Amino acid sequence: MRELTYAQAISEATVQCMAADPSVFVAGQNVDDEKGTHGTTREAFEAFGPSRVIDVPNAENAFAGIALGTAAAGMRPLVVHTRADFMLLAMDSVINLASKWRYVYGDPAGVPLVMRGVVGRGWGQGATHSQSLQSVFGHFPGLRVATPATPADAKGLIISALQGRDPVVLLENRGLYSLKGEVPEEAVPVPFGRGRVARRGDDVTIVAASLMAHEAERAADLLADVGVSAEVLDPRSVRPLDGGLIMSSVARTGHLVVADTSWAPFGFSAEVAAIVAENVPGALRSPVVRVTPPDCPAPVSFPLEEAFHPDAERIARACLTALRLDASEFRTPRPITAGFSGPF
Amino acid sequence: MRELTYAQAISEATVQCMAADPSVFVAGQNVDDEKGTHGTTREAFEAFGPSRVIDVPNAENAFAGIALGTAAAGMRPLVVHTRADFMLLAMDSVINLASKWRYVYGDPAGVPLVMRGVVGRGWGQGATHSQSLQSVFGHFPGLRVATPATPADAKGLIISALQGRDPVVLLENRGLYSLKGEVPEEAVPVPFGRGRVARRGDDVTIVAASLMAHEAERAADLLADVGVSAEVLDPRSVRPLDGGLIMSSVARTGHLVVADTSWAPFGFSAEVAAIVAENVPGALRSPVVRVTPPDCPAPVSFPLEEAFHPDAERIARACLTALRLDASEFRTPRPITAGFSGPF
Amino acid sequence: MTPLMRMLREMVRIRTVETALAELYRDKQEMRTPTHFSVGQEATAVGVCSALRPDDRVYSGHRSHAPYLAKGGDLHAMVAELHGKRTGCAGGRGGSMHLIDPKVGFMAASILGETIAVGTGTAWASVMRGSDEVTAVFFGDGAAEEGVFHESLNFAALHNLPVLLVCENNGYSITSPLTARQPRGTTVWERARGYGVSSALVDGNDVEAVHDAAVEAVRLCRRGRGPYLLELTTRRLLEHVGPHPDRDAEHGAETDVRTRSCPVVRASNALRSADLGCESPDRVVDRWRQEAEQEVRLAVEAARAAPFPSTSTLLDGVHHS
Amino acid sequence: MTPLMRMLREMVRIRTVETALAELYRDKQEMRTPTHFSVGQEATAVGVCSALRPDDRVYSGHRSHAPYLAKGGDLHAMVAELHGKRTGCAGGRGGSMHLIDPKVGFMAASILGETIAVGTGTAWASVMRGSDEVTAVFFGDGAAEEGVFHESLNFAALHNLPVLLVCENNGYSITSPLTARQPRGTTVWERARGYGVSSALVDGNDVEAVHDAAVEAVRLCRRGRGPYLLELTTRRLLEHVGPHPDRDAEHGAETDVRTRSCPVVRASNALRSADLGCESPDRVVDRWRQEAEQEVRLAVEAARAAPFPSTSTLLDGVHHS
Ligand SMILES: Cc1ncc(C[n+]2csc(CCOP(=O)(O)OP(=O)(O)O)c2C)c(N)n1
Ligand SMILES: Cc1ncc(C[n+]2csc(CCOP(=O)(O)OP(=O)(O)O)c2C)c(N)n1
Ligand SMILES: [Mg+2]
Ligand SMILES: [Mg+2]
Repeated sequence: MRELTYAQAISEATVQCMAADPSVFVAGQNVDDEKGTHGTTREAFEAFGPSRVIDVPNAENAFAGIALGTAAAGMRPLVVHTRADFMLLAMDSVINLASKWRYVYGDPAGVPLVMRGVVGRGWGQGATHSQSLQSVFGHFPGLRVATPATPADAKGLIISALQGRDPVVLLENRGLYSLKGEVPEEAVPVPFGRGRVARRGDDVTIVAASLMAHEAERAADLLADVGVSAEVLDPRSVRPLDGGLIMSSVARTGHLVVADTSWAPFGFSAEVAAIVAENVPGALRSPVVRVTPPDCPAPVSFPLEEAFHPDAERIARACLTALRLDASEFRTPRPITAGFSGPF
Repeated sequence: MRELTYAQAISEATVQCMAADPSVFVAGQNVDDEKGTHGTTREAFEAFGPSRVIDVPNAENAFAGIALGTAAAGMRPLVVHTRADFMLLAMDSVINLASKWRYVYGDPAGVPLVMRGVVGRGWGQGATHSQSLQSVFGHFPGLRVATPATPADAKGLIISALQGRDPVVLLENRGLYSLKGEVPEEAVPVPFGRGRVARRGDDVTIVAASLMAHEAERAADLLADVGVSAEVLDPRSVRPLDGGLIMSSVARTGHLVVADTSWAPFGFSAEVAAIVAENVPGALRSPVVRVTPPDCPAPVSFPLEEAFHPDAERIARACLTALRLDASEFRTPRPITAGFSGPF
Repeated sequence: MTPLMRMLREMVRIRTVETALAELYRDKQEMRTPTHFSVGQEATAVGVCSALRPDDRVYSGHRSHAPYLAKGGDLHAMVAELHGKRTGCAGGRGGSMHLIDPKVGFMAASILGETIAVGTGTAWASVMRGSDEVTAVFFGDGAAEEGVFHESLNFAALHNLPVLLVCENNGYSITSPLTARQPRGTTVWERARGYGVSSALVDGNDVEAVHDAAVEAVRLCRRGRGPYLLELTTRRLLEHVGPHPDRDAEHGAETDVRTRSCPVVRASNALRSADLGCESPDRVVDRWRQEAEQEVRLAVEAARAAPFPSTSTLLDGVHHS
Repeated sequence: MTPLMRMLREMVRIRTVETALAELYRDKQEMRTPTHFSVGQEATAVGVCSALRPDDRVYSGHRSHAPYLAKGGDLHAMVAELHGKRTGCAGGRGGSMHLIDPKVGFMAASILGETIAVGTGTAWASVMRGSDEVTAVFFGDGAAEEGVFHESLNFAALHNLPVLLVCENNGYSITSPLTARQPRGTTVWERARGYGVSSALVDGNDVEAVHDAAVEAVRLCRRGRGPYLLELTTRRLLEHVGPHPDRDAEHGAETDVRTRSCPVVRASNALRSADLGCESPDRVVDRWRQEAEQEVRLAVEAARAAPFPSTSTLLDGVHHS
């Protein structure tokens, strides 16, 4: 199969959905410019022009409601936020209206409002440009929340979103845009709620979404060097969350490490741990370990930023802790600088 | 000790803090009217007048920022939201600015912005007037998030908030306002992060915040009838959360039920389960049981609403499940209609 | 029937329905949903909706009954919704603040200002789809303080969207008077001008004036010269939420003013017996009232008799399956 | 020195500092923080801040260096902040978009519009505390589209708050021109009038005009007749974020216009040698530039030499202990 970058996969999914369905349109700040949201909206603009790839004013709250209104009237908006953090301005429309619409109004048509949010990463993005909001959106019934880790899933999950009838939040870590992978040419949806086994293994289960799935795979490489076989599970969507996949893996390995870019408290890592504690607590042969950012806002300063973001090494060490193995002679991996390098 | 209602306790705390510190002021929609936010702001208005108890326009987002600005300039705003749901309009100011201020700006003075949010309950409040947002606010470092269950704690936690230097979210379930309890006359702060043993017991640990602490106590009564001794823990604040108290109780009882008014996924119940799975998983002799609203928005229709809200009976049955005891001859308790009765 | 007669009849109908519901709401306590009546404000809904086509859309905020009925929303489905019944327009799940009737293009939401954006969106969709449908959005003076009002107005004006923004200015946000919330000497309609939006201030208790202004506004919107903002001054006669007479009015000794300005009284006075053939206006209005009483009685009976939704459906319909 | 001379010197200083930083930002890649330079927009910051007292407060958005420096913010602390160093004004944690200097009452935030509300709040606090301090808030034409602008303006006008809202209209929001975002024929300053707020449109590249307008606006605010909104038209010469020349300008063949309207060039031309004694304007400006070059060189050296914050402090200061 041919390879695409994550950004190209998003772009291709968008173009294919727009070609197949004239009600799909793209809207967001600067989506029509040359950079085209990290190259994800440029092709669509070239193919369909400014009437279907639409630059919008800075008005996140109203625009979520406006897009919702178009969806209520039969359109399929794909709204792009250049930072997921800006979606905090749109919480009312998204949580109080979009997520509840279908249920509260008993409206079987629903409102297929699809929102992409870019999670900033690296180059001092700082506290307000790098937040991963999967745990917040994941809390609310009525939403679908996806965190694609691979180009194929980025494509397939956008297709599911744009073919479905539910409001969807897609969170894309900016560190992933240049990542390459095989992507089917056709528009094949990836269903929500079905996780992916990124790596098979027997000794410990690592659950990790989005960028963390890759760090977990690198951790699995490091662990392989010391004879530990780690299984890496990528949930692909956090709402619905594929609990079955997690439980059956943990039932086999007996050890669970969860790695996530959102904070531990009330976070994705809490939910995964809870699912296990609730269903197969007896399977756990060691405490669950959560590998998450420390409990502080993201700092800008380079060494602090590096210390802030969880990475392969921390995940691998967490696995060794879970397995009660000695981490002292464990080699420290070369740090990868995620995706982007400056200047801005 | 003399008894006060929950509403009176809030009122007293407010008046005492305003008397002690001229920089404290109260602001919110209709705080100055006769009803005075369920009787919690009326005394303050009478004592200090409209210059310190201030009605504001409908502008939740800006007003959070405006209040923050006054805090940055040495004032101590106590902002009242008649429904916590409306705070979703203020998420940008609260999450992107208030919670991060002290850390991101390295500003030791911080911004003591205190926000009260009323959680609606009963009489068909519905999907957008009854959300408990502790799990959302609890996710973000930099905030204090309190969920007082008793009049004494309502008073003490507000005092802590208004004497401290951190942004604080206080969530008050409307079902609690008429509840009576002993309250110290003096202004004694209740610290954040220290849970309360609402009921001692040996067989099972129930962790429950706010209104659920009372349902849990009622559940403990029901359980006592069938010979089960339940321990009820009320965390009082969910950020910081008193993990130690929970762990030592579960270490003793071996069984954990978490009851909460917020949804299970990525919720308070997930975090409590995760803390145990992370620290003392061996202590669990049965799976954790989460008693939460079902995974749907809150419906208005009376029977659906009753089925939606978790109550004593569901908590008690969950405990029996955890203990693998037969629930068949368990008596169904008389439903209490929480607090409010109509018409509006 | 003259347009005025049709509008008066609709106002009488809405007044009668709401008055009946308000009493039952208070006495029977079977409608367990916070309910905001439009008693005293009927002319805004009726005057505007009578200027719309059936395929036009209408949105409102929490004070939704009058626009719902004026747009042609199903009365039985509304009353059942207030009773939380399965036959309700939202299956009993939404209650008074979430009325919907897709057949007539109506929907209401509870959070201030939300539907200003949604209606702007449906108006945008009309343009995208090449249809000439117009969307009208009802909201209060209080909702106009929310940022979403500004953001939506800016967007609607930027794209010349066919959205008619109807600000029902009743002078209060719950118990808070306008003077506590908006700068003295300013108005919502003038603020709209700052976005290049055409606007007008109209006596919202004069149903003919409202209608005429709405006809012109809708005409402009339909021709691609929208948006348009109408500020309609009015008074509510009951309290903000619930069935009791408005206390602010009583305290403020405004009762007289309010009654005199009552849109139903005023439209009745405006009716000449000439229009009515041999009947006197009072008798005609009385007959309409009786018809509406009968209509609401049947709707209430049906709602009471209807089943509650089964708790087994509690989780149904959160997602598209 | 005349006021114009003082302002020109400050503009030359800011231009020199930012130009030097922009080059280092591009070449050295030691400042790892998204950075929005104000090159071309110096007159807004300098004209307004020169009308303020030291105890007045200034807020800005993401484009923060010029207002920070114009208000008297510590240059060394700023440069260290951009380098992420412990000696930075925010300890290296905030970066370019979160500059702060409490000693001179300055603070900046990264999310559009946030500080419009915060500044409105500090102005309110001044009133509450009976002080006559004024708060000025800098924000862009893009930020004026956010609902918080409307909500804050409404509140500031309602309470006559001493807040000076300074809209730096550079015609762009990142790459998006004003025409794609705001209704044609409308302006931010006229919109303010809808709230009863006094406002003025001023050529933001004419530092004297900005200064004079700001003096008047501040005078009114200080006397309790605020708020006031100044819309200042200007141009940025570098791209939105980062050190390269603005491509939209190049493509649009606007470069000439931009250079001719450059506020530093214009203020230099306005200087009469009379004001300068025997020196020629060029020589004077050159001397100021050299002084600033020296100043920034030292600041950069100090920033480079300064330690990074220790990772052991990663968790410090989230809460009040
Ligand atoms: C965002 C938000 N804030 C507050 C409320 C609570 N609330 C419900 S109705 C209302 C009054 C609104 O006044 P107005 O818009 O003038 O409508 P009216 O009730 O006068 O018809 C308020 C404050 C709400 N529903 N949503
Ligand atoms: C709420 C929000 N939305 C989007 C952004 C991304 N963003 C940063 S700067 C900018 C452009 C703002 O334009 P303007 O306010 O005119 O300021 P300028 O950059 O032109 O000085 C945008 C869209 C943001 N920081 N905050
Ligand atoms: Mg009103
Ligand atoms: Mg700009």
